[in-house]
Amino acid sequence: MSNSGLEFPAPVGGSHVAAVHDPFHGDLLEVSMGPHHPSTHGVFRMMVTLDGETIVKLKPVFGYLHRNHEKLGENTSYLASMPYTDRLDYLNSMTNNWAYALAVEKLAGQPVPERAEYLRVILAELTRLLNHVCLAGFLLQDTGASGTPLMYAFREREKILDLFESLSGSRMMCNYQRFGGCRVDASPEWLAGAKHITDNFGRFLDEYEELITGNEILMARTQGVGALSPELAISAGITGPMLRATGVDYDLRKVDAYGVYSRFNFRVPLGDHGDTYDRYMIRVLEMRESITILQQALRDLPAGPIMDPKAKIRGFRPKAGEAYGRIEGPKGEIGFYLISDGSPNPYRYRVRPPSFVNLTVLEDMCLGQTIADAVIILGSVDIVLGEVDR
Amino acid sequence: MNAMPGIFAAATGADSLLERWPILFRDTVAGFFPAPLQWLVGSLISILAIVAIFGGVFAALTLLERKMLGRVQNRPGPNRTGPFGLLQPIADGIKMLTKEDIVPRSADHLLHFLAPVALLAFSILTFAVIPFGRNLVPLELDAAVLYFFAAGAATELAIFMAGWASRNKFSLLAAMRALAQLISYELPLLLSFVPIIMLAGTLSMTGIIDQQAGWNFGFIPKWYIFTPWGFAAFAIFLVAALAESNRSPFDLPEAESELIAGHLTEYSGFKYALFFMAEYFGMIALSGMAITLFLGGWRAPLPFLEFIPSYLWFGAKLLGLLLLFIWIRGTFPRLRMDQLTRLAWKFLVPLALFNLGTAAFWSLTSGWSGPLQLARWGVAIALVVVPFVLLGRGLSRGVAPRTYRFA
Amino acid sequence: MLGSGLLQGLKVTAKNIAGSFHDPERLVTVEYPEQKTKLPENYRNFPFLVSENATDPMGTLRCVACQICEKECPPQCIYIEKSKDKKPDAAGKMQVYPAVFDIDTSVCMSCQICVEVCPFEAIKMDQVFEIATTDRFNALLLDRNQLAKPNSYYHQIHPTEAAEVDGRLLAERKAAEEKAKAAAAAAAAKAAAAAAAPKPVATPTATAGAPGAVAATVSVAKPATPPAAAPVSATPPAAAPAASPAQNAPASDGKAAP
Amino acid sequence: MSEPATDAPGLSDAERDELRRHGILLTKIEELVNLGRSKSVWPLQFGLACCAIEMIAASMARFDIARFGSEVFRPSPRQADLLIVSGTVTKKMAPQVVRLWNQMPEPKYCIAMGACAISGGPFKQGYNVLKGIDRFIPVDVYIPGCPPRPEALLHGLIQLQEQIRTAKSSGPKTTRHLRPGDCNYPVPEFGDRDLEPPANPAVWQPPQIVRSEKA
Amino acid sequence: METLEQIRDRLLARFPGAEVTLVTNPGAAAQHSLSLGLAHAAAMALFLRDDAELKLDYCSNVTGVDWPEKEIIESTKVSVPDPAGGPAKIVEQKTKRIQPGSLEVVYHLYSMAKKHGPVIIRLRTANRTDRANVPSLTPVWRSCEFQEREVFDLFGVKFDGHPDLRRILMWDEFTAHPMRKDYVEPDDYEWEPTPHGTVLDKAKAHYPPSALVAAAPAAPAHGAPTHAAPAPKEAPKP
Repeated sequence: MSNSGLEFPAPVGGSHVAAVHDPFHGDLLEVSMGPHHPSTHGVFRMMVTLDGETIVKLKPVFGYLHRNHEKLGENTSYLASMPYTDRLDYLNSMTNNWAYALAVEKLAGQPVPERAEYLRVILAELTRLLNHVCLAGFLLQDTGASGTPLMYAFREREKILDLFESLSGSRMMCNYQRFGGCRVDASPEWLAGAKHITDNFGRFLDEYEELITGNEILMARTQGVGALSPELAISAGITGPMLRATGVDYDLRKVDAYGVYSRFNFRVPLGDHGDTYDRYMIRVLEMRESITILQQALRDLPAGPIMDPKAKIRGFRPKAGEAYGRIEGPKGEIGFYLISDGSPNPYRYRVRPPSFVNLTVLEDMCLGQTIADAVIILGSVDIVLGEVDR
Repeated sequence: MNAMPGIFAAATGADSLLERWPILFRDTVAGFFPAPLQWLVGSLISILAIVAIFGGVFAALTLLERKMLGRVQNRPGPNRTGPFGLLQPIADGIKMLTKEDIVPRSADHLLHFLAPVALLAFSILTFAVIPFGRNLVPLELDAAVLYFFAAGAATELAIFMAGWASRNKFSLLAAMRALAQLISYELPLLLSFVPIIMLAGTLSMTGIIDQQAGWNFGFIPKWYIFTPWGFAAFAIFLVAALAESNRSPFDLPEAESELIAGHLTEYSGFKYALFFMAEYFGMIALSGMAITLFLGGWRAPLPFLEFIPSYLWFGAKLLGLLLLFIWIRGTFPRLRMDQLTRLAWKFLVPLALFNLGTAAFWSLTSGWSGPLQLARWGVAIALVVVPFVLLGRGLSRGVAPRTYRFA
Repeated sequence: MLGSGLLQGLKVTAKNIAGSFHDPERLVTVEYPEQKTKLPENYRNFPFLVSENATDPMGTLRCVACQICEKECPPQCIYIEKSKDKKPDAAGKMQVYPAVFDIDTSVCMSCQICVEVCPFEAIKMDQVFEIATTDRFNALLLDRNQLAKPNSYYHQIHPTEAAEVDGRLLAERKAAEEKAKAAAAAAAAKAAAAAAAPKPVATPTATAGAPGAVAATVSVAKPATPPAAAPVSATPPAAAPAASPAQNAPASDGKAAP
Repeated sequence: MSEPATDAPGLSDAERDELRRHGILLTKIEELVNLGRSKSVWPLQFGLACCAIEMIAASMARFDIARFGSEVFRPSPRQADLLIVSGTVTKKMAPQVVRLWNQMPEPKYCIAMGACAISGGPFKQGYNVLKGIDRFIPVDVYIPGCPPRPEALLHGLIQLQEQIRTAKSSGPKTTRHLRPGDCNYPVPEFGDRDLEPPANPAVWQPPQIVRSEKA
Repeated sequence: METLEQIRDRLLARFPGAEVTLVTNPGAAAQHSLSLGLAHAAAMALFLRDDAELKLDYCSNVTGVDWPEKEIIESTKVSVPDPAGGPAKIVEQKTKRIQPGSLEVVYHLYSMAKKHGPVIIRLRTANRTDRANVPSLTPVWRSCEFQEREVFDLFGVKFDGHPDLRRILMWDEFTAHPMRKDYVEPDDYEWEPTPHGTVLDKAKAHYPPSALVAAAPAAPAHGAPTHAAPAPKEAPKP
């Protein structure tokens, strides 16, 4: 079939859609699934060129929530940027805090006491549960399940948010970690509450999987949709559950073994098709692993100070130099790259956002699929606009 | 002593007062008018009755849907407007009435205005032939079933008119989807009631209901749903009815998550309310049809329950079916367009055709009795289940739960 | 068999429908205006200024307008103007007080960093969240009178934290008084020794330059010995506060001058 | 009905209460319509940032905005009557928000939820952040907080319902959609550094607050 | 993983003409980096990715850094011979030197195959105005595509060979590069209730002329509820 003069710009990813020329395929329909769209998880825009319902070209457009996080970071002190990290990926404030605290501690060579390290692992795994439950809910909402799975997911999320609120003071914006430890110690009642929620979470997951995982409509909608090859995933810098769904074994908790993760034994689930169903199942299996980590961490949480006594809150001036710290956030590798010139404000404050980089292959996954699939593929990438646009 | 059953009989028999009062009322009112006008006044009264009752049922249905969806999702649903939220539909109605009606400049004004009107008109037309009670049939047609599906089929035109007229890319996509979906589900809908016409031998609704009179073994009513081919036909009819009334999991034209609000994107205020009303009327009409064909219309399920008036039985069965629709809406995600049409053409139509065979076998072997009766049921059930399993395996070939390795 | 997954899904939703009528786990709604969720003690919304007693909130503000919170506030939503005169605070020392103390609640991100860095326990986080207004310019810019709330209110919303803070303040005040007494006793001993020394040199007993006599214990403070507890006023740039603020390490105030 | 119906001639409030005791309910069409409108406020399914997650949480099982008749989050602006601006309005997004506001049919209401929508909030000094949505569209209820709790959103919604219920169709406090004048709010264009015009003077009239020079 | 010096030597051996310098990181993290010359940058990156020993197949982070012109005052000790024959005095001579500014792009490379990293490479542009070009590494690592577009959008570094170099975060009609140190934001400071420092100066432009003439006697603080323009106050001396 000769190219009918309608030049389809070859997508960078290399997966080509042959330009079909026959009378049925008339002119293409350029649709903007614009900044205001029910299922783009916030203000994200996709300029989609449709041939009937099949997607021929998809150009993502960002910037509608570019809140200048890095410029503000360079004009305020290190401590003042901590509450801003809550608003990066506003579903997982604890992991954002930890990534920023880790980077600054690496920059200043600041030790962290044992109990604080355990508390950080507990809170990060609780955030991972919260994020993956929300993802499953939003993914089902995109496939059209009128909110029921999302309501069950948010019912469990509220319990975890109550934990964060009673510990740090705010449901979503915890601002809990400091350079060299944590701000508030976890009381025994809080630890008992956390233990209760972790033990019951398994029961909720079983009921949730019973409702969703075996559902033929969901399997038909998501299996084989938006497949991603391991080589393209590695080259495109995909990290997190999306990468492990393609079968690449790369989990920073095992690779970097930061914090005290080396003391817990847990497994890393790997998929082999790399399609939307695998991405959903990997996150469900990761939730079960997080429950085992939480139970181990809650069991042997040591006593002791939660803040390094020599750590300074105000007037914190790390020596000139630079540091890149990264952790395994629920959406992938979230990293902070800081260049300090000795003054209380960082010279360069850079956030490495996992969902922004994971979107690089959105076009390659969506080519040839229908517009209904593009919505689910975007949902399975699990983006949060606060982090994508920074 | 025997007077007691008399009164009881009077109150319960086919011609008890409870049964005949609507007809008495209509005839007395029509009586005031000169003879040539009487049939006109009579039909006007029944039209008014249908529109009033089912307008109220529509309002109650919106509230029932929101409260039932709430119960599915662990929340109580609207309960602050009036006691237990009963005035919520009235509040919605008032707000919709007093809303500004925006017509986009580039829209085709005539079609944009006609679409909701046409959709509502065709939906109400189908109510003319549904028997709501023993003698509560608005229009006694002997080809009633044919009329019902003829009127029902016209709604596709109205939805396409709405999608096309609003000159909006998303509603254009929705209009294309609506056409493909409604036409491809018209076939299983029609094929699923052909065996009933075959066995009942008549196209008129009252005739079909009369065929389902009586009980075997004293308490199992002779409804068509309690026969193997009848149950299969009922299942196909239900799935096709879901698709015809654009209900989840087949609400592709009005798919919130993909096409904003589908063909309704450019409608605001009262026109949007008309679309809402037409969708619910379509749902009520199809449920009424399912009740008449499979669940014995207004017949009571058990002999000693005959004293309850027939239209209450019709109401109860209607409520049951509507709750089933809402329950399904609260649970299932949405199908994709190609899966939807593949389900219709490669699964439902072949199954419906097989069902014709089983119904034919069923009617030919009606004479078997004793041990042959068991054989008859066994073969009939096999004729239903085997194609279902084979076609089902073909449909879900690439789709299966997976196991995962751990690193 | 096709459809078994669908039936399982229906079973789960049926369990939820039935459960919502009797099982509290299946009906989790808190009907907001009538029932209210019990806020945990650590909950924080917008800051408020702690005043010692309820009768005269403006007079007994703990805040000494040291403007540390104004510098440290991430979105810079606090505006303080020092007063020119001074007034005695709880411990009797003459302190500056804030003539203007505004918090713009339409910018505040309720991150409680001002509470963390305040050396005088003068600002705490409130728990009032029902403050929806129709007028943005006046209602959302809280000034000193709207912010000041008594210590008893602080005890009411954050009981354990308030008790701990009061304990620390009392301990600090006691320590300050002992030191003042010890310093006074040492000064008296030195004065006696100086008096016993050669008579003719008349010891100049000019009253101390320190602003106002320290109320209860110290007699006339000698000009030579600096007042024992230097008033912790972060008068920039060099005055490193002697009494290290309770919470955090002595902050070197060489930072950005206002 | 609690306010004295000063402008309406005829029955004063006391007489109306007297009649009500005798079981006669007297009301004006306008109050009935306002009551209907206030009890069924359908918000637009439109979320910007973190406050959108709290808005979603408010529509979930625990806080259940459905009780107020508002769980129908209509995706299309044509069927929505309430625009909850939940999150940071950046300068790149401002034209879209104003266009959405223009597409909504009257009577429409706007809630500015969260510090960012009211005044740019913590991101106020950013170069791409609009300092509050009330520079371009009129806002009925401001809900401060970063993010405000779901109950705070419900409290704001109750306040809005109260506003709608007591809306007047004539006299000084007529509701916005009945006032004369063009109800189309100009959509700002993208300039080379900022939006052209940076604010809509018809809507944005800040009072003058003078701060002194500080050391 | 080999040390950075070994990598540098192998690079120099492999690409004789290229200049590869080791940049030490004085901070506690001790993450040193290699600064690559622009001529062979793309080829060296390809080598780093495909070398069997290194296999750096994952480019995690691409960051733009703006180094504006800096005035460096070097005080060199010069011994000035005393004309009166006394001992030579040591005099501090301050020489002002303008260090030319440049834009720098930093790449953090990791290996998913061998699970080691990070190897940090830096590319510097010639200057900040007309010759701000850097060879794009998107053909080598696909993850640089969006991040390089962001560096172009916010810093103005033009990437040669990038498949689709457009603005990614700011709107297309935007002309400036906002993350540079010398960027001036547009002025919308009409309502600033709590201004400090630079924000106060910008807010002053919107004060009525009467308020700017700070001669009037001290008026009561702003506390007046109606926010009418209170009479101006002169600044309280610290």
